[in-house]
Amino acid sequence: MSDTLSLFGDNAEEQRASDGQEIADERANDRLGTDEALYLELDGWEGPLDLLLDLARRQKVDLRSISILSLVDQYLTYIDEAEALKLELAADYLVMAAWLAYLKSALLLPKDEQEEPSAEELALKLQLRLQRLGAMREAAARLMARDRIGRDVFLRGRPEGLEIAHKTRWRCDQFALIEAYGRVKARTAPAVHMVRERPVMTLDSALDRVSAMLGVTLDWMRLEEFLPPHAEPRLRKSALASSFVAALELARLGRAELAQDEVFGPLRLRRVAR
Amino acid sequence: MSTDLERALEAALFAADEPMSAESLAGFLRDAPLGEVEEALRALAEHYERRGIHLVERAGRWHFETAPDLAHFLRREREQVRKLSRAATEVLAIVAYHEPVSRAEVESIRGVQTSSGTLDVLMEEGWVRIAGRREAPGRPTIYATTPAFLDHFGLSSRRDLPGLAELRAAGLLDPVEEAYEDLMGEGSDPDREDADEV
Amino acid sequence: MSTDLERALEAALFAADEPMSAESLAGFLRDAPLGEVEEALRALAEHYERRGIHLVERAGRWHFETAPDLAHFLRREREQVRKLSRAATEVLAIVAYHEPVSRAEVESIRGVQTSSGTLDVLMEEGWVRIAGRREAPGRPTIYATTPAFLDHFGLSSRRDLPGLAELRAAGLLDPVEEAYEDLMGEGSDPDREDADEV
Repeated sequence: MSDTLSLFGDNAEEQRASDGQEIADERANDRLGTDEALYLELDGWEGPLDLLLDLARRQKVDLRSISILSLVDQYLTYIDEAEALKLELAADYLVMAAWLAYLKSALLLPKDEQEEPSAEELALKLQLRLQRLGAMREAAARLMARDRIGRDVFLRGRPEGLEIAHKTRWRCDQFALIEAYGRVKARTAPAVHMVRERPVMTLDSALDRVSAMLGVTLDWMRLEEFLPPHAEPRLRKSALASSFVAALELARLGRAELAQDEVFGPLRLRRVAR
Repeated sequence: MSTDLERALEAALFAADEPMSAESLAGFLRDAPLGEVEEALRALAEHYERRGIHLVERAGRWHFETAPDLAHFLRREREQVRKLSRAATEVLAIVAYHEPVSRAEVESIRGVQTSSGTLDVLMEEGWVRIAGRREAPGRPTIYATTPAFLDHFGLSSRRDLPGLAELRAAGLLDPVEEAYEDLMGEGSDPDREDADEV
Repeated sequence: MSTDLERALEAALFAADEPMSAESLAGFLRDAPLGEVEEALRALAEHYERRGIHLVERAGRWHFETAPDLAHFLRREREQVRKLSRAATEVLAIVAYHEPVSRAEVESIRGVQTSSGTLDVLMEEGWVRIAGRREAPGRPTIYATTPAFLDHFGLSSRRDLPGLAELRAAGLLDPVEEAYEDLMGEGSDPDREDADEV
């Protein structure tokens, strides 16, 4: 960007329009000032095509009318001299050099001895590539020379911003309301525990029953044989539990013996003879 | 037609991130004469007087701002409908059935702590209002429903709310577990019956 | 004399912290008719044309910015633009003029491998985005520019890219192979005669 713009100048537009080309040219001039500079700026090139493009620009003619042959010579000379200076060249520069050397020899050969693709085709394609890269380089310079936000034009320093207030509307219907109340009442109602009346045999009655039945015989009897024979299942379970405890109690009092031959085997019971 | 100086001031004030005095503006503009800067500022302010942006001077420093009468344009409300949360619905129901109630009473009925945001939401929506203070220790704020509440829920008065007997008949007072079992089909689980009986 | 709509648009665009489309402006202004909003925007842009602030349209979105000819004294204090490397500049241009374009295509134009950082920088800056994949072998990712790119470089649309029409007419945006076929096919191109001269 040129610094010559006057504060209130009217010709700013025109000046800027030509900046793109100027920048491209300036850079080419900087780069190509002397041969010496060429070598020292080896790192400045983005690969062999970039170097070729700069060499082509040195011919100071339209990219469409450059001489490929002299371009090849310049490139090869440049590579030779760089090697003489013992500068390390990236492999792709050497590959390009080899390819250009081949191209040069092909271009010098009589046409009928050439293979496909012809040297002319290769040369033309190289030229087309250089034109395309040149076009993009120029386009980039013109793009960068435009009025850029933050450099040439500025946005508002501190915008308030547009406010979007989010308002929430709540949705709820009558049933949901009533249901919620029911839920609360149900959740917090005092808990009343009702114990259902169940057919049970108490420990006392089991104790009476087991000791009475033990008096009848001296033989071992299975615990189940002490249970009321036709009891419904729930009473039977209760009776089993009570009778078991009764049997333990009688054993503790020394009035009965308990025996079980194996784990979970039948529990047998008999009176202790006195 | 604006002068070059006016244009420059306009741009400088626009891009500035804080109000600027005439002095600092003059310094910015290649040391333009202060008198001219001040004159240009006044001309600019006049130009913007009837526009959507105003150039104003406050405490000797100038800045652009949007015209005060347009403030409402710069704010857009975006409405969003959402389902009332379970907690808020319960609180609303309790207020409706027990009003006027204090927050502590709502909590004791719900059996759960109630965030203050919940009552705010209900008040913002216009369904619940503050109905004064209870003449009791601590003078707690008490809440009641509003006419808008009755409207929204299609009730002509609070007496339209179903009573406890009706709730019970509708199965709405059944303890949660039982209601669950009802849903799952009663007595269809014989294993469970047996399991109870050892 | 500006209309109420113009005043409102002026204020909204002034306060907005990002460029706004005519549609979103219309939505903001209580759903003003889009046609009227667009007309008012054009009238406003014209009003500001000779002032220190310009109203510009970029990629269908409008914003105020300072007049470009006032750049140099505003720039004094605020160089906000990150300097792009030469490689990044070129890659950006290639993406802009050829979009959508794959990395391999960028590399074939530049004749060098593009380090992944280069595209990253451009994407981080918000100027380049991934625009999907090409339906071709390997389904390569393709890149394109963003509205923020047009914004930054003051382009209303891609058609405003400097020299785009000329480059297209000269075939300089066509791939080398295609251009070569064209040249061979016609054979009547005088440029080619020059080109062949070695």
